[in-house]
Amino acid sequence: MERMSGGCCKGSHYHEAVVTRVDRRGDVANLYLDISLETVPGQFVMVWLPGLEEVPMAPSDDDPLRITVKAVGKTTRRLVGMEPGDRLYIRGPYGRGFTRRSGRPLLVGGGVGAAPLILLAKKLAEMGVEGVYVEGQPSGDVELFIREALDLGWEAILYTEDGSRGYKGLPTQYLEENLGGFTSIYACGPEPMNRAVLRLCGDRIPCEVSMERIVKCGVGVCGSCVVEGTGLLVCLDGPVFRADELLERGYPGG
Amino acid sequence: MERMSGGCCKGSHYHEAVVTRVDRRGDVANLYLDISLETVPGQFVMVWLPGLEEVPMAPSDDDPLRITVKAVGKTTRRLVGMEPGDRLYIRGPYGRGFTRRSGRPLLVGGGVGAAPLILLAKKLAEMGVEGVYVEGQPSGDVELFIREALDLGWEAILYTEDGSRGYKGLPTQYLEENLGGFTSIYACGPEPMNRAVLRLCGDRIPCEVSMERIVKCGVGVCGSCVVEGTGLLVCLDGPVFRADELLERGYPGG
Amino acid sequence: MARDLSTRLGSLSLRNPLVLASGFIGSDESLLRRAWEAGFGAVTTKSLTPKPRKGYDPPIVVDLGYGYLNAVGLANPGIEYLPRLLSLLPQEAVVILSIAGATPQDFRHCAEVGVENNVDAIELNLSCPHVKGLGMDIVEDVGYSLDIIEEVVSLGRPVYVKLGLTDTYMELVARSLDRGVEGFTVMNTVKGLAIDIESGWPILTNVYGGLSGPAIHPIALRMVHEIYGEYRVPIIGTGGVTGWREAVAMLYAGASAVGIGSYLFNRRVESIGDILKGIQQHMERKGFKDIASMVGYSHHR
Amino acid sequence: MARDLSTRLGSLSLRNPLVLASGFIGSDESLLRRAWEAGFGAVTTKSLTPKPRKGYDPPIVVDLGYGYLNAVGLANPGIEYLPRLLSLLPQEAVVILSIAGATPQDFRHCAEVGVENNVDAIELNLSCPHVKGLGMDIVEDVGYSLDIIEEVVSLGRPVYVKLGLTDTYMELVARSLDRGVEGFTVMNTVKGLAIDIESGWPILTNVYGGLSGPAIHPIALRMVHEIYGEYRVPIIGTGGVTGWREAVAMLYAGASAVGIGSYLFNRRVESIGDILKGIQQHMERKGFKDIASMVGYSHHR
Ligand SMILES: Cc1cc2nc3c(=O)[nH]c(=O)nc-3n(C[C@H](O)[C@H](O)[C@H](O)COP(=O)(O)OP(=O)(O)OC[C@H]3O[C@@H](n4cnc5c(N)ncnc54)[C@H](O)[C@@H]3O)c2cc1C
Ligand SMILES: Cc1cc2nc3c(=O)[nH]c(=O)nc-3n(C[C@H](O)[C@H](O)[C@H](O)COP(=O)(O)OP(=O)(O)OC[C@H]3O[C@@H](n4cnc5c(N)ncnc54)[C@H](O)[C@@H]3O)c2cc1C
Ligand SMILES: Cc1cc2nc3c(=O)[nH]c(=O)nc-3n(C[C@H](O)[C@H](O)[C@H](O)COP(=O)(O)O)c2cc1C
Ligand SMILES: Cc1cc2nc3c(=O)[nH]c(=O)nc-3n(C[C@H](O)[C@H](O)[C@H](O)COP(=O)(O)O)c2cc1C
Ligand code: FES
Ligand code: FES
Repeated sequence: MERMSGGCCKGSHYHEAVVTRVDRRGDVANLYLDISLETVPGQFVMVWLPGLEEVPMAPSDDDPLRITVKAVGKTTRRLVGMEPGDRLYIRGPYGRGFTRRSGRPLLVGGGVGAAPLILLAKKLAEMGVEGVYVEGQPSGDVELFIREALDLGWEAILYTEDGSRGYKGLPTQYLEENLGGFTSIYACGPEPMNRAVLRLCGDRIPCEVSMERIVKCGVGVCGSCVVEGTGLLVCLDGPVFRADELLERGYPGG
Repeated sequence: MERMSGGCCKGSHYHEAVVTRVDRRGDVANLYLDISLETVPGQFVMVWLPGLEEVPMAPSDDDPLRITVKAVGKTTRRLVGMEPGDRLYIRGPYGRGFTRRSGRPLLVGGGVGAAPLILLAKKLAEMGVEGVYVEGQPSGDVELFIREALDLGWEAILYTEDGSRGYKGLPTQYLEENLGGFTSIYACGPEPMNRAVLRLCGDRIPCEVSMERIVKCGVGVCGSCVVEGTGLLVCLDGPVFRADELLERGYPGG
Repeated sequence: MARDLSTRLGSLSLRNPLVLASGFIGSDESLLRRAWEAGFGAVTTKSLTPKPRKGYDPPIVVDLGYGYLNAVGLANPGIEYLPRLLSLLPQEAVVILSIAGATPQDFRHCAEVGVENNVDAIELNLSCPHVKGLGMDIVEDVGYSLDIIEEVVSLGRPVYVKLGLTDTYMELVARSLDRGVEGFTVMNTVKGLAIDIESGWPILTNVYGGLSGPAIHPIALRMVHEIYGEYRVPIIGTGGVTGWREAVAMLYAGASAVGIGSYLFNRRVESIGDILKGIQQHMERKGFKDIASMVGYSHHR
Repeated sequence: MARDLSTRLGSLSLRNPLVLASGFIGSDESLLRRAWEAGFGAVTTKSLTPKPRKGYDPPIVVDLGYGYLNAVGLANPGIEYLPRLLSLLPQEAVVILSIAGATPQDFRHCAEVGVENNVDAIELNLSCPHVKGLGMDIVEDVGYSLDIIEEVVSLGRPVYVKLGLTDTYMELVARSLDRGVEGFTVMNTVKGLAIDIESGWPILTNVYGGLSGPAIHPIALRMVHEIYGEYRVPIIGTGGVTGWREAVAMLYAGASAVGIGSYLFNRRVESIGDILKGIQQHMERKGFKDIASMVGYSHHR
């Protein structure tokens, strides 16, 4: 397998990647690619489909590189519909990822926000760290990485909004009830979930949250990914932020 | 002392060097500079005097950097007239220098052509090699490096055209009479001397000659430094050439 | 002793010569505040147009290693956003409002909003190379550019004309000085193209984009040198300043202030402190007592 | 299986698409032979003028890291040197004679000497950015350029017009095609400046010089893409091709052949073998059967 080292393909040298396997669940697909990537969990790559758009994706595995895509618009729809042999073009990784800490971490992922967290769980497990992985989904048929987390020897807990599998409710419920049992919190999910996490953690416990905004340039110049009011850029200062820096800069949630 | 490593100051970043000592003999001056340079003996630097021209010079010492200049035109005249505290601007080193070989070398320098040879002698002496240094000058008052060569523990022989000091005649005389006693020949001097060296050495003995042409770009594109008929460029393929490559390419002298 | 970096740009007093170039984190109030706090002598807004513009779809930038291409498509929140855009800046911040449009009326309207909101200067973006009808087609037409300039100058604020690389910029400079322009921002990007050789596609969705960064530095330096050499006017020298060395060269060429744009690709804005420090150390080493004595220094040689 | 690199450039058959650009080791017969032996598909002479020219004093080049500035000043041995310049080339060598001058008569005279000496094509250097009266002042004046073109086309040899970056090059292309030009060499250097911050002096003795190398690659690519997109004519794509990737991008943009210039800074000419090998491997990997199928490939996307 070709190894795409960190930053190898910034700039005009996109890396051509071939889809080797597709694993589709509802409107979400895991795309396995024929390259590997050195990346810090939480960092993102820019995925370009010539003729369509370029979108940011936080890998859910690094070797081989895997991206986990939810169809929300035209580019992600095309990605979810891909078949083995299809090609896409990648540059990156960009941004700041999660800080790996020993202790007893809790990982809370909502929707495709679970993607960078399962990679983080893998990297933490490689360090000998054991934690709890909580995944929230609208319903059981898009359960993504529970199996993988269990295979790492971790506890893994599923919440579904419709209660069709696992616990019924939101993954932040788990956080609320069990906060005291952990030494650090990592979260990635839709905005309301992230806010809830920030509200629950405040500066009481080391907490990092990956934020999503519309990323256009990916390199900190266009300003489209600003976290409103804070002056922080998702693509350059994030996507992973410490809870305290977000709150200090006036992000609502504290 | 600031260390100017090889190639550090290519391009628009000229290195500013201050003259610390001037040692003038007739129309020749040794300029000692406040920087050092990693260079292979025989390589050259481009020396720029803003408002005047930029000229190639093969250093006669590397640490501190020393250039040995003969006044032949407006820029070299200004250089020879410099005083301590004056500034000049340097980029380089460029080109291919001499290949250092063990054995018993003979170094033949004519005029300021002696400059790169005394640096070569120093480097060979550092390798434990002992050889003979022959310097030819128009007259004894521009004797340059005989003392330095003796200080290296080498035999050093001066030839002057007017016989005012050392042997009367051309340094190639020594070569002609003693060729058999050496394992390699290094030469740098005016064109007729270089031709004589090539004629005497042919492909009978490893022989390298440093050639002089008008160097304008210094980087192999303008063609001004071509060794006529051979397709070889002094600034890129030289200034030091193996005798056999020059002769093979049709340089007259074989 | 650290040298004082304060300087004058025409009628403006700047705490230092670095100016945030238009198009870089200048369309959001929290980012603009952050830029000011990072230490710029002045900040230029993203070019604002009468109506908000969405801009082009990504890819909108290409990192070439020796420069960048961009086709952002003048994405901006529109001139009506100006009060909000300025709302988080402290009183003492020096703000240059960049405006773009298709007609003299567009420019006049935007400039009027600027005057109402008390911006320190107005920069006319006549030279965006990748947006039809809002770009190079304007600046290549000297007469039309002058119509725009007249409309805006009449409002009484300092006006800077942002130049692109055209055959006629020296003529435009001469004639816009006659109209009372205070100075020039030199330069905008140069139209270019990047093709991905793996896919065979032009990388930018818009196909063509504007070249910025190191690649254009020698061109910007030349334009500044030519204009200063002829007219000794205030110039914001912009183009490929990606370190203190290029900033110093810009001042030497004749710029009174130095625009910082592509330096910010992949860099936090706080890192402009390195450029400021580099300039300061250079001044100490060379014995320059202030910025003014460096402006145009290469012409005295 | 190694791919065949032979290709056509208008009426010329080339053993491969690489063309030695004018100004690089092209004013000495032994160097020109060496360039041909190194494997170029065609070699372009240094621009020859009616009389020999000494050119400017050094420094005549600046290495910027991301490009080069040069002000050689059209140093050349004069058109009467042509027979000698060609004397060491084998019969099969493809030679493009580049000529420069101040008037249509100058160009005609030089071209006539070319015809007598049986060159394969004539390239009109209308665009040298650093020599007054022999450069950009010509190409910016479309009418005057056309006068020159008409004189030379009438001699019946394939004529290539070397374009610079002007506001009007698309117009010049259109109108010179009407006059029977075979194709275009795109592009010449862009006027720029470098200042040494240690001494404060402009580095080039001539102050301004022409920017070449990586810095101008995106601009050259854009010009090739625009011209090919509109006219599908033979183009020698020249500008910042410093490896096989840029060569492939040039072909994709629409060039039929690729000019190699600044690549040769500090490099022996024999190293163009690396570019040829890179192109060949790319063709194998991507399944291109010949060079022709790569020409303009980015337009089919
Ligand atoms: C750092 C980062 C990592 C990401 N990682 C993943 C991932 O691993 N998997 C995944 O499926 N998605 C991920 N996303 C989100 C993904 O990039 C967007 O879903 C995608 O850009 C939408 O593109 P589209 O062309 O399909 O949708 P569009 O047609 O552009 O838009 C569809 C809808 O989504 C909205 N939208 C588009 N982009 C965003 C955005 N970034 N934030 C909020 N709303 C948006 C639009 O406004 C519109 O309503 C990530 C985003 C970021 C910033
Ligand atoms: C690789 C290399 C290393 C050199 N090392 C030294 C050195 O260590 N010390 C030193 O004093 N000189 C050295 N030279 C020669 C030196 O570069 C020239 O003497 C100098 O360029 C002349 O410059 P000028 O402006 O003073 O003379 P100009 O005014 O340019 O010319 C004066 C006269 O010298 C002739 N001339 C100029 N340059 C050359 C040249 N390169 N070859 C032959 N004739 C020339 C001119 O045609 C004219 O007749 C070296 C040259 C080369 C190529
Ligand atoms: C992403 C990007 C967006 C830009 N947007 C604008 C703009 O809105 N208005 C403008 O006048 N110039 C704009 N420019 C041009 C810059 O202000 C600047 O003139 C140019 O990039 C050259 O400077 P640099 O090399 O420092 O980037 C933009 C440039 C880039 C790269
Ligand atoms: C040192 C040098 C000399 C040049 N001389 C000429 C010339 O005589 N005639 C000409 O048409 N172009 C000349 N050019 C321009 C080149 O032919 C070419 O168009 C330009 O350098 C862009 O290509 P590149 O980036 O590969 O160098 C010269 C360029 C350089 C750098
Ligand atoms: S996406 Fe442009 S600044 Fe973050
Ligand atoms: S000096 Fe220009 S090629 Fe050697």
